[in-house]
Amino acid sequence: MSQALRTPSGGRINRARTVRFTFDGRELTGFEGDTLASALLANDVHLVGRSFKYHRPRGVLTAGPEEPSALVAIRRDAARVTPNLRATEVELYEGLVAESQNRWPSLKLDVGAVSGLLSPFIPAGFYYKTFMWPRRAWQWLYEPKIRAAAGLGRAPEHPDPDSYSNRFAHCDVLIVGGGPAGLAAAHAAAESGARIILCEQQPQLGGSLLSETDPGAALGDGEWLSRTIQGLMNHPRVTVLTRTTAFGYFPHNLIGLEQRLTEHLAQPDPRQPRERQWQVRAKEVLLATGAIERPLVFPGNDRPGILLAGAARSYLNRYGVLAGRRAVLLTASDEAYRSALDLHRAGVTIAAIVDVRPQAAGELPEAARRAGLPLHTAATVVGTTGRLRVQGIRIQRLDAQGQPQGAAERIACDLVLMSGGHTPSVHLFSQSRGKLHWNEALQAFLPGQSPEKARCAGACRGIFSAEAARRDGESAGALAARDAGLAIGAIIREPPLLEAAGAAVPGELPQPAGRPAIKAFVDWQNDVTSRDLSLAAREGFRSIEHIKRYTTTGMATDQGKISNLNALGIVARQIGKAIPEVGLTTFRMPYTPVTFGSFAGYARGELFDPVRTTPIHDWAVHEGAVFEDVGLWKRARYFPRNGESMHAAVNRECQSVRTSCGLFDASTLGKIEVVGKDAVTFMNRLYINSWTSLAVGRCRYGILLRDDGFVYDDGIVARIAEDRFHVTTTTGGAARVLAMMEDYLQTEWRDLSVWLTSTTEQWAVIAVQGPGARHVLEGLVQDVDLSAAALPHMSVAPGRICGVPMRLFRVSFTGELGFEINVPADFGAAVWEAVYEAGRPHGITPYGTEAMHVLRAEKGYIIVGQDTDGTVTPDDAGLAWAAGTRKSDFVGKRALERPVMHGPERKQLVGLLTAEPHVVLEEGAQIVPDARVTPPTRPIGHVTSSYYSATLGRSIALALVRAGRERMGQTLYVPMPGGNLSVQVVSPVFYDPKGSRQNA
Amino acid sequence: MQRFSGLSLIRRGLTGQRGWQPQWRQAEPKAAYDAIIVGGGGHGLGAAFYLAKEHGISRVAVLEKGWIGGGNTGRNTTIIRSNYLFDESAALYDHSVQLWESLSQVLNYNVMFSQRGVMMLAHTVHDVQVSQRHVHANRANGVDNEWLTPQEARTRCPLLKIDDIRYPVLGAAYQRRGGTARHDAVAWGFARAADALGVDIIENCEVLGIERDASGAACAVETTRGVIRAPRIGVSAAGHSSVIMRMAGVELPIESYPLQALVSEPVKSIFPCVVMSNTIHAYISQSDKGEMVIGAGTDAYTSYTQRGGLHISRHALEAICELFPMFRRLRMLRGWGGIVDVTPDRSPILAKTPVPGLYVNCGWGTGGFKATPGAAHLLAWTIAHDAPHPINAPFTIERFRDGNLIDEAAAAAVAH
Amino acid sequence: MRDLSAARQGPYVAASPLVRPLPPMTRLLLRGGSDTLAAALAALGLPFTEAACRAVSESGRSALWLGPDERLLLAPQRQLIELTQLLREALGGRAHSLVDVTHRQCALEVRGPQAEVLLNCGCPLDLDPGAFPVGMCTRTVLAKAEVVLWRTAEHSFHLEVWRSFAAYLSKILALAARELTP
Amino acid sequence: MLLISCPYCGERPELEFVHGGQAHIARPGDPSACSDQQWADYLYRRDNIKGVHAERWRHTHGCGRFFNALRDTTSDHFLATYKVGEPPPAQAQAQAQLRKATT
Repeated sequence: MSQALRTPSGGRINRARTVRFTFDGRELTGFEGDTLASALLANDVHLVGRSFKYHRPRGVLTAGPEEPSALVAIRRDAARVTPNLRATEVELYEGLVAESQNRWPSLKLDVGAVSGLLSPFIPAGFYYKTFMWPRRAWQWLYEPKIRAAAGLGRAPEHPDPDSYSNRFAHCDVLIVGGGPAGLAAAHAAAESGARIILCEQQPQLGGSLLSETDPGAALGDGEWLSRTIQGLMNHPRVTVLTRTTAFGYFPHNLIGLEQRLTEHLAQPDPRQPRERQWQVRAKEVLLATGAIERPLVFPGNDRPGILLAGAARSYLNRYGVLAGRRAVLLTASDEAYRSALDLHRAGVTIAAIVDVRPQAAGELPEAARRAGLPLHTAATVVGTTGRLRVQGIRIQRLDAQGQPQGAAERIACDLVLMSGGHTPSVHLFSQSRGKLHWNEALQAFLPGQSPEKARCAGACRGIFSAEAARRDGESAGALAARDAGLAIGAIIREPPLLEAAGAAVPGELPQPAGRPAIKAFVDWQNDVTSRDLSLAAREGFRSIEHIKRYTTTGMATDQGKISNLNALGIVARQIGKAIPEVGLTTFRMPYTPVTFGSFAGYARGELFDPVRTTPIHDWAVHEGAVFEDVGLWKRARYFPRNGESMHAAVNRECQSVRTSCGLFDASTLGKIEVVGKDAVTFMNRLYINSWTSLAVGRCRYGILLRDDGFVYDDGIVARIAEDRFHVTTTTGGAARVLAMMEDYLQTEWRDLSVWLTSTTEQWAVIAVQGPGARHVLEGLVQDVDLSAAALPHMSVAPGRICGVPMRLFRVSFTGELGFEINVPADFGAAVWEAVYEAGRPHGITPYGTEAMHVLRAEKGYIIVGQDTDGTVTPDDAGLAWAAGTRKSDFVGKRALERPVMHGPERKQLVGLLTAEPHVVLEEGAQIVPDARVTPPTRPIGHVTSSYYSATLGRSIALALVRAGRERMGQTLYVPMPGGNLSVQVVSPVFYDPKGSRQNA
Repeated sequence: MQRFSGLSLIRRGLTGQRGWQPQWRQAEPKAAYDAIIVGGGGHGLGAAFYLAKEHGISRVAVLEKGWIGGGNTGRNTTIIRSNYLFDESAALYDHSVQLWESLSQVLNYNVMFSQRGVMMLAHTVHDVQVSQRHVHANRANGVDNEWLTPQEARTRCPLLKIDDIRYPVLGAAYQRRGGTARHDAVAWGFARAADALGVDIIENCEVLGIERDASGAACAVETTRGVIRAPRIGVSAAGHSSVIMRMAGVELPIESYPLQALVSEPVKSIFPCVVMSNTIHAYISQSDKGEMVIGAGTDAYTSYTQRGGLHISRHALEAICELFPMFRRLRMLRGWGGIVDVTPDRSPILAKTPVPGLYVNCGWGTGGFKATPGAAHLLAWTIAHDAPHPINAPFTIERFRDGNLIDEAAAAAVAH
Repeated sequence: MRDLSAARQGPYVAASPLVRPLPPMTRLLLRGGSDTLAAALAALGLPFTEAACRAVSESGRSALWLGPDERLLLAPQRQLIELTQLLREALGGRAHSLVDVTHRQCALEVRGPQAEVLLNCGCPLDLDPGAFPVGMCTRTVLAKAEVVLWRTAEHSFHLEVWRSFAAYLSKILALAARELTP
Repeated sequence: MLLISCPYCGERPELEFVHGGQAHIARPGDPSACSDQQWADYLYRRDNIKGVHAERWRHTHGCGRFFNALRDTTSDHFLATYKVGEPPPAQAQAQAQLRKATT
């Protein structure tokens, strides 16, 4: 049986191209231009999925993105599995593999369906009332069971191999929706020369017109659709994006678009991303998002074979598919009669038209009568039959009060069409924070004013007929262009008045009193029934937001597109309020679900964040360095030789620095050139140190606080000229220190004539440290006398090295005789290699950040961010000596004057020596004064830095300890899982306390 | 109070689930109460419950501008943990975790507290130092927190990618007692239990002013539903704390920022615990319903719009896709924003105020949900005793003047 | 002793159709008041304008407006000493800051009819010629890197990027270029 | 992502800016003359206005300038931006008053 329900002709599918696909392993065919849903229906397949809670058999309900029931997983390969896709949106391609979800062992025979039998005992919110005893059982029994049952499709378990992309775009007018209103709007706006982006979620433009057998007739202009589309496609200022959903309306007219590029292709081009996420900034936004048909709420309204009337009409006219052979139409509006008439014309038996209204006198009902279709007015549906497919409905007459009376009549059918009227799609408008107001005639919320530059046109503001929508779009388009600042020629017609298209009052169809416990569904996917909503109201939930959360209505993957208004109607009746008084739940982004990958876009792997490397990086890679991430930088942590452990490598590196010479890449240190006649004043106000006395050519260790008094950054500062400082910062602090400086300069000290320039990346910085450093450089450096007399510790001199201009610093972060060569970055690699070559006779050894940390710790030099944590003052860190004593003010000074900032109980930086010299403490380990204390206790400090010092042949540690400096010599304890370790408090300077080596 | 149980469900199931009473009354405001709580979130409702249950003060009104639980209580990612660094914080949050552990039974309302474990990833050497300091500090102050190697982390969460990523996972701090709960249920459970003890829960009642008597003490609140008198007024208004407290002339060191969160479409159970990465800003767990619940960051600017920028949620999903590349094909179902009230040291204020009879509970920033029962319990205590409980004694307003900050943010100091 | 004065090595730049690295050039960052900037540009033979986000070029020398008190001066390689001299004399006692940033950043050229589209893969600015005309220049962001973007012709952009971001930036552009139909 | 009008460069996307907190909080000229409370207020106390609020932005990835803005924190819409040292534009403040009155 192949496409048994396909019409012999008609529709917009390409009958010349047969497409093969499988559903749950069953091989089927459809045509190019089909959706999975239309192809399944063509093959008379109505059972497509199972519902979330009761595992009820479910079929296709709609023909669009509002579909709550027909959800499937599409599998391209093991890694390319996408769950929860709507069959009504999935475009058919050759070899498509679709699988149903949330069923076991099979779709037809689903064990989960037993929950349906339990349904009387598991109403809305039942889980809040039980599963509480015994207490622990929630954890190991109930929750696992609930979790096993929950969820719809399966998440893919392999990394997604596809790529995703991003794009920013700007336009004068963004038009959302390519139906009659959107197309007309785009056309009108384009005439003004406006830059336009038109996005349409479907593969083709046309919107509702695509479901007309003759769009021309609907518009009274046969050529309009094709002509307009052609015009837009060829227009240089118009960008048309199909398969593109506007998913979110963000502040200041930023709209998020998701464009699906390859999902509809059998063989996607591997270079093309699967999806592209657009961020469009529009001067004006025009929403032509159409309307969504509303189902009717009656017992058993969820069986496969029960469709929205408009959907069935789409399947017939657009896809050439008969959704059934014998149909019943349930309606409360004239519009839905079109479906019955079209299906009748196509040869479907119309067993009945059941119109809830007392009478149906319009043009369309008359046409139905003329066609001899059996028409029952003032009637309601009280039940349906059938299990995996609807087999019949039971209707009952309504008396003058609208109450069911008399005997129910059964009508056999295999297709039920229902229509409760249309609900304008105001989602995006509402996201823009636009106000909605209730329209009694349309029984719908309509858009009012938006605080953003946005307007609506067509069905999304209640103008339903194609022709009226087109005219509405035309004027709206011209107005949008005008408001975007363009000259418009078109005369703006008055927007057409809203037409009172009949609609059922949202809520449940009239039912006999004391009716049996049959389910009338409001939210198809989450299995929320009218009884659940009544229960929530009975339990005192009044806010619609509470009812939504308690019953989960509107929280399924369709986000209530078809259920919200009916839910409102039922609640309103239950608590005796009018619908607008009950109010509406907030519309949240996204309009339809959006792929995570498209948010991430290019940001993955090495492009997740920039990888910053220094000019010497490649050399380090070649030397087999192991790197660590510091901010965005990759820094060489150590240089293992022939399989050395980190420990061994670091010991070796440290020893060479102490005994001969080490080479270190310090290029990542932040550098700021502070220039101007008030430079010294600026530095005095900012840093705690005094700079007035710093002579040109000399350096000083600077400490920077925030105005809260805590250490923020530190670094060597060199005076290059009277009016010029070369300031260095920590690697991580480079950007924030510069920002802080600019802040004070631009907003507080605007009296100062000073300018700042980041030179972090201008200079490659090569540290040469160790007793042999001078010998290594002697052969390379020009124009600088390296002698201790001419270039003492903490001084700087301009010069050249191997003909390359440099700033040569005589500084040491290791405690050894040391130099830091600053050369222009492009020369960094060459100079580094030259120094390395020259150093080899002297046993020069490259060392990494780990050895650097050990060496500085041996000298008791702190690392800001490791030995400080944002709660440490200069005095805590033992750096009070650095403060300029005669300065009336500097950043942080006032905060330091608060008593608590120099109380006796403050944590102070000290050294620790373990009783057992080879035990290396864990960084972050806590410190207690008494060996006997056991948790819970309040430690008096913690270890900030801890290493094995090869030089000293034992472990060393720095720690912040309460009143630490008074505890010199005391024994304290470090509680570890294995027991306490005893440590002795000592000076934080472990090596060469006199500093004779660095002054050598 | 109508008792909830599996049996009651079955019994009422036989009669079409009729006969359930409202979970709380639609109370009309009375002229006066013994105490008023401003703010009908989990914190405020819980405070009213504990006032009635533990301090015998049941003439209490909870005033909610909109619908209860509609603020941050219903807008967060439901993560619960107590492995904070400083002893003061750890004590505060662990007090809460201890109350969570029996909350369903105490309230006879299943709040679905699930101790699935919270894993906080370390991606850099500096992260490792900070995380291990937390682990050691927690071991000392009696809060469970353990260090996992990257492999151990992946064993606990098999989908986690630990290498071949921009910032490889170097380890993780793991708290077994941490987890998640059903956020709405917390508000409703507290409301129902408080209501049963006589507390009036008054929704759609916005506070317009706070009146002070001759002595300067707070004595009444003006609301959209009239003036309501009470000698003790507790303010638990999260993002709106500054606005409310200013009505009584109290200025706070607080700023309110938009915070976003989002969920994916529901998928079958696949994610066993909570995973957080403060370095690349990823916060993720799976709800009982099957949705992946993901926390994004705050926007840079203060705002009361309950709406954030697209680039913020993009950033969050970049991080999720980097750590869990199989989730790239999942889809965002729903995103939303809350207003978080942030203090300079990222620790809350839970204290008496300079105005007699006025108490404040605010500044929870992004961490308020986990603290719900604890904050509620301590606020009730502080109101009942007109003095703080030892646990919340350090969390004063004055600490900012005196410099006794409890700086959890700074302690996780930025990399060197 | 080796002479390395010619041993320059710029950062890695990923190749892609629309993107090419520009040859090394001299870069100076000049900051000061309007008079100072005017005097400096005059000395360089460049017209002065206070108009924001505009670049001026003359015989291989360019001055890019980066801020009201900030100009990025670009000139051919090996003009550093000459230019510095020139400016020192021209500016004499005027308060200003002149800093050599020749090596701090490098330049890429993005050229082709699709240059705008390519840049918009990560640059949030409106690059339509109407909004970003030839001669406009500004600091901005591209993906997660800061760049100076300068439109030198309808289909040609000059990008200045800090050297450690060059690899990242060029890789993003190369990746995005794959989507563009040649 | 907001659209922010830099007084120097014109309208630019938020991605180019860094928020600088509440505006018009001057650092006390003589800090040592401040009480602890006054200093704490300077450091920490913020109006956190629900409504029109003066704040600082820096066009960090643009011209690098700090400037001030009036923004309504209930809608995130800007009423005005102005340079450091300038008072909030009068007409914008008038609008602000109007808003306050009407809301």
